[in-house]
Amino acid sequence: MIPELHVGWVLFAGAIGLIAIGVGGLLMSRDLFRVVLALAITEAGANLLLVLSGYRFDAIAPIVTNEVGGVMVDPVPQAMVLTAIVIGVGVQALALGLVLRIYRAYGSIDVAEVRRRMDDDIAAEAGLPLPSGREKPAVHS
Amino acid sequence: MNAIVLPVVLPLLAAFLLPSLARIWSSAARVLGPVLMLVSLCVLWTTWGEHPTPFVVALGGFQPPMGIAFHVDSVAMLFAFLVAGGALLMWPAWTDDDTMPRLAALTLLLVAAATGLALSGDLFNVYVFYELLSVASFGLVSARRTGAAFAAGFRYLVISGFGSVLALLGIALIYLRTGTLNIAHLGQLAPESLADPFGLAAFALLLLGFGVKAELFPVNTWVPEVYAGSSARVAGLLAGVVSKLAVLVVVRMLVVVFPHDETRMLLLILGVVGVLSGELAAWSAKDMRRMLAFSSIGQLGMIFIAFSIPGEAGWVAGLALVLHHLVVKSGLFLIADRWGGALQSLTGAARVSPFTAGLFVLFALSLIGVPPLPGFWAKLQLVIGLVENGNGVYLGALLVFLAATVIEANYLFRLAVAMYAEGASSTVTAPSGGNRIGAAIFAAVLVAAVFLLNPLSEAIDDLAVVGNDATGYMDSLAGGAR
Amino acid sequence: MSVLDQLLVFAFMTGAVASFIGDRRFAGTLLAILYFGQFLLLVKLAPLGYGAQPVVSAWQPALFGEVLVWRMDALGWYFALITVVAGWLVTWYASGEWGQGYRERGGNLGLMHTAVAANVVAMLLLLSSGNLLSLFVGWELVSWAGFLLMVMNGRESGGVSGPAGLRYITYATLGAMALLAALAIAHHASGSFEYIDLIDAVDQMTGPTRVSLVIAFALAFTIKMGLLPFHLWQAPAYAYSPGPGGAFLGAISSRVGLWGLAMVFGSLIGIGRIAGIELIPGWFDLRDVFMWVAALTIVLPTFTALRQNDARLLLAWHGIGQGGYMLLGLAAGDALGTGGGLMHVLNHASYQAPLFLAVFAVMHRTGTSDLNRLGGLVARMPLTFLVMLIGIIGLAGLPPMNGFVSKYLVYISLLRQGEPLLFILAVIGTLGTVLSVFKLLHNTFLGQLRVEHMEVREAPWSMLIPMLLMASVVVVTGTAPGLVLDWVASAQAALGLPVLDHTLGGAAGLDMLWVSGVLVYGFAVGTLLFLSGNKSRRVHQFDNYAGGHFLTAENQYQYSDQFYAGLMHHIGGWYRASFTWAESVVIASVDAMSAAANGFFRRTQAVFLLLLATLGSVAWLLWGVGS
Amino acid sequence: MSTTHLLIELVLMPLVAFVVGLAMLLMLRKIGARLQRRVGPPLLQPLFDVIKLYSKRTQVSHGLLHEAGIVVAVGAYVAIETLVPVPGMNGIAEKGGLILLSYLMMVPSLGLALGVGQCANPNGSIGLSRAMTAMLAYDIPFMLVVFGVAWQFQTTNLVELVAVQQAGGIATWGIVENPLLAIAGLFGLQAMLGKQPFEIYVAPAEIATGPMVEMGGKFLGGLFVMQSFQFYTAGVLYTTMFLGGGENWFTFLIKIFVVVAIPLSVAFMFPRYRTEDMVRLVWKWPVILALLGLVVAVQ
Repeated sequence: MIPELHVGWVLFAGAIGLIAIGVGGLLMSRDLFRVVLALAITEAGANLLLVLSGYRFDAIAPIVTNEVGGVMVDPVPQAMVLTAIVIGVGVQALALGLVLRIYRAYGSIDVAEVRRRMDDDIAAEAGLPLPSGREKPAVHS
Repeated sequence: MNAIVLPVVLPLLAAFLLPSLARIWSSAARVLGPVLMLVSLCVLWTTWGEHPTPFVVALGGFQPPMGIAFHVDSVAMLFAFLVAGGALLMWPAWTDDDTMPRLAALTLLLVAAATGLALSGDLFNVYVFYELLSVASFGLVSARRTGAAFAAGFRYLVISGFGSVLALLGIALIYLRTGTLNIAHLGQLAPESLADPFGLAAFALLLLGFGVKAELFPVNTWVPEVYAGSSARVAGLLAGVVSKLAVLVVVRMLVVVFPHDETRMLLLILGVVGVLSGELAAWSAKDMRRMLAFSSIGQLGMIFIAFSIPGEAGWVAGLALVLHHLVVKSGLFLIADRWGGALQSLTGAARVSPFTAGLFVLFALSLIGVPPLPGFWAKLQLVIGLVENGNGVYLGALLVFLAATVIEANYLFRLAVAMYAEGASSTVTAPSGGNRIGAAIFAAVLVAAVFLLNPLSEAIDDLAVVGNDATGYMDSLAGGAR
Repeated sequence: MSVLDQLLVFAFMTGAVASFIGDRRFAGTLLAILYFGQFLLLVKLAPLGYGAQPVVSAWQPALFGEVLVWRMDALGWYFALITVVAGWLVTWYASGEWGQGYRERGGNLGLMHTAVAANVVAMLLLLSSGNLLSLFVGWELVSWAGFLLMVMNGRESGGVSGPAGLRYITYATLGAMALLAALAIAHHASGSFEYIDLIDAVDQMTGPTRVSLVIAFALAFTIKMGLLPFHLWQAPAYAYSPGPGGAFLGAISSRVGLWGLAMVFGSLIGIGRIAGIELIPGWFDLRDVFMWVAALTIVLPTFTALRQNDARLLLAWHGIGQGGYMLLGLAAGDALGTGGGLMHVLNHASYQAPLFLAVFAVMHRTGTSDLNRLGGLVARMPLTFLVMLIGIIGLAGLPPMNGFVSKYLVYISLLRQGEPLLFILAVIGTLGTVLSVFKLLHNTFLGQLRVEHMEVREAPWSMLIPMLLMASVVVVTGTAPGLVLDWVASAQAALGLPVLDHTLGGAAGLDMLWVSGVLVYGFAVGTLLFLSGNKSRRVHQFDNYAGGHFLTAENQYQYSDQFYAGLMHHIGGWYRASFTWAESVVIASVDAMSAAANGFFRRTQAVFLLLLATLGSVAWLLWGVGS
Repeated sequence: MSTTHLLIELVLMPLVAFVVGLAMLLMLRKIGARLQRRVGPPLLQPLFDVIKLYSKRTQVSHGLLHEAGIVVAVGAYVAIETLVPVPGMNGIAEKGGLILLSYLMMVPSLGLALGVGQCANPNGSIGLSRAMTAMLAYDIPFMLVVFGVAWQFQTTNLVELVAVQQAGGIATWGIVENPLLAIAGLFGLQAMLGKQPFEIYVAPAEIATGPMVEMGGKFLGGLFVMQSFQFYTAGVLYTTMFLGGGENWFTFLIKIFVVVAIPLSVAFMFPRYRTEDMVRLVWKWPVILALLGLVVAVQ
């Protein structure tokens, strides 16, 4: 039992750690691409946690075979995680697409720069003085 | 299977088919979406009449609590109805460029996901539909293809994505404890397995995760720039319809699975801070769209406060506020399509289009809660509900709410007075015909509601009974699926 | 359908007519006739004013399980009478030349008629409200109808009316929210919105609940009435409304606050219970707070009025000050005080409206209400002068006009209760009013006639007749105050207050019939004496000599600016604009909080917040469950 | 009381007031003369003055209001005289009272102010502004005194006031019961009569007699009559409040002449104040005295 327990704890710690790394990345990245990566890492951590929530180390895979076996691993979390991963991939693709578009529009993927340019654009569209104090927004795609 | 799945399935299918269809037969693609909405409305209307009691639809033939289930009761139907109706009125304006089919497809996707969210009786199902909703809304937000739209969309995506992670963590915690994700089943198991810090932590995670879409404080920082950066109709759809679905999910969890004082208090406090921050920020907003965005944060805060009141009183107030805000804010965002710019440019706008200015005043009056407009009755329910509770925190919430209304009246009518100012020439143009008609329809609904207050109030009372009936929700499992 | 229903339907109809054909030439006349119809219906309800049972409306819609009830009692009838007569006469005033002039100046006459009619309807709905819910509905309608009337005058007021109206509506919403809170407290305590249930429940309330109920009610009603410290909105809002509208608002609109307070002091909570809430035991109770607020409201706004140079603002500020007398009497709580306070409502309406109208008649003819650009008009507009003269005597509260009678009752009440300080504050208010209204009269009608006003004509009859009618009310009810005191006594009875013992000539040892009689006698003697002298010869106003040379058309000298320079030299430093300062501090702090909220949405790291919120709420829940 | 009786009183009371008032004017001039070591005018000089003014050939009127102002100024005093009780005659004093009287006494001055206003002479207007300011100043202590007396005797009815004081003898007179109020009242009287040092609104050398600047002939005559009424009324009122009214005409006349003589004598010893100084003075000592008197009265 002890090794299994050990593995379980390690995996739990790993999941938490992944989330922590991801959150750290989200907080500290100055680069949109890194933000996307951090988000991906966070999601991975959450998925791992979800899998672990239904996993039993003393059980067999939840596949219908002719083998007469002991307890099966709960299949629901695994199915869910599969779905979550798929969704996550979709979202990440979308995010990367957006990063690309932003780069084309603003020529930068620096968080602060993009933020400033966005504020300027919105203000310019509304006909307000630009928050950054520039005369007019630099580029429009 | 049941016809009730059609409002989810049909838009979903259409969403994938539409881009191809647009190439072959563009005029068919043009009307496909609105037609589907009408179909959904019909389906929901007839189903509503058929089934007076809640029931469960098992998808793929697995009986609940196994498998994936829809839980259909009048509250769910109402929200599904609102989604279809709202989307119909806020359907993206047709342009002749190639972005249109994509926009229509995304909207269809949004509708399908939102309807699914309203009907889902299963937490993971909720998660999936929620993610689908997110993806669709990311697309819609950045559909204007300006740098600002992309950037706003990206920020929205990051917050929303992180929110999803939190929600997923919450779901994982719940599953770890109970081994099920069917909400009704969870409701049965909750008193033993989730009524502890662990379960409450799961609720907090779910609340904040789903709260991103519901404009819950403090995970609503995306709101102003997304509403300012996207088209007015998308903003109206997000503020008017989508946010309410997220509210529904959270409230369902609150009522069925986590009916504790602590969870209500959490909702209440976040709602109060939301009201304060939203209305205060709107007070000094410089452009109409952001003003409306902040105002909708405040309104959603009020809705959260309402739902945090235990018992049917909370549901009555909450539902009334939800319906009212949906109508009013959607109408206002339609006006903001052309008038969304700097507030200064709207000085004298009433002479550009007296009709639109009149509509704005009407919406503003209802938003503040001037009798006999519906907004007053909704707020009255909230106030009575809060004070009936008698508890100190609820009374504090009441005070904040009242103060916020004063601020609201000031900033809304600062704009209204400016619109009617003499001797100034506004630079704005009158809103397009479609938007004016849409806004007029919302206004007509609002005015009609004044005359139908009695039947409406009865309907809301009935809905509140259903919504607050946690045992009824759980018992629907026993009835088996249709 | 009861007579009340007929009245309300008729009032609605008047509003509908106004909104459809209000901008036609004949509209004013037609509307005046319709208002007269309303007046006749009120006359049909006159038994209310002599102790009859309340009239209930047949229409009682139920919404969200609550019923809206309309029921008119003696108090409501009394206020409604003032409202409808004010509406009638101001519309008549606007029906002729004034309305034409207003339209020519680019004003929206139809909207003004509609707004006045809407105000009348809203007031009637409010005054006949039969429970708290219909009270709130009426309250909000009155507020917003007033707002409409205030902001519609942008062109005439040069854009000032908009901000003034906005300020008003912000205050009004604050009041409405306080009322909503009061409603909620009442509903919590009594389980319904009915007055009767609340009255029953008041005794069972805990101390804090009762105090908060009183405060919530008081806040709502004092804001509407423009009592200190919530008075800042009133003067500009009323002054810059279109003429007849401003007269209507100034006459009666803000008095609904007093109506509400009368209900609170009378039936709903009772002045005795309010006096029972002791702030400093044995020394100072909640009733004293009301009385001191009232007394300060008399003094401070009156002396603000003294400094105004615009006739409209001057009158509007006095309107605030006069509200103080009403509340002072009401809070005094005995038959004399409440009688005086309630009577002052009618009296105030009867002189404030013609005063406003007279000022607007002068504006109509000369184009200005700036007291430094007028003078000597008595020779050109003698009847308008007469109206203003009667009005200011009433406003100042000097015998034999009606304003004196109501103030007299309040004075006597204070005297009997032994309140020298409040008494002297009330007197100071009267003295300040005398000074201020004399300045108004002097600077408009007396002194040198300006060259550009040499050809000014008297106001047309369409404007004069309504003004003279109102002015005649001031004289008649001053001579025979018993006419009004009958109604006041019925209102007192309806409220459950002690009833004033009165005669046709007055009450509390005052008999105005005799006083007016000897005054007429005295004036007759004075006239005889005057005529007994040698015949006099009329001379031109320039047949005059001052400051070392003759006064001529080129070289006029009218003493008007800084009229009370000597007094201001002494008290000028006491004007600190503290309330304006306090208001700006509130606005600035809301601004600061708003900036902070904006900053939150603009700058913060979104994800960081999310994380923080998550950790915070999880920790809070864990702690909450743990403890 | 029969109607005829009342009618006779209504005629008689103003007439007596006029005669006594003229005598007081004479006294004023006599006192002035004696202080300046002159002989002073003969007995009927005030009456002759009035008659002379009324019958002058040059009578300059600035308009109807100018004339009406004089009528009001005189007429209101005629009315007032019927409201103050004198020995044997109560007139209609029961129908009014102290507070009515205090306010009614503003009416003649305001009537005069209207008349002066139409004269369109800036000096007149300046005088009016000063007169109004003075009124605001002295009425505050005066009303405090009125309140104190009314509280002391628990009535505002002048007849009752007299009855109470006469029933109790000198010990119950206002001046004995509450000397502080009596002193404050005297101050007020001084200011009310518009005598030095409070004659700011006449100020002959400064604003050419202010309100009187355009008055001549019967207009000035009217003012003369008004002033005689004013002296009389002030004396009677003070006597009624503090000196127990009149038991009979002999003591009554002594009391009112003494009362009026005090301010008149004081007047000749002082120069004129400036407006603001007068306001400050009147708001300081009389008010303090009156407030102290009130404290005494309330206890």
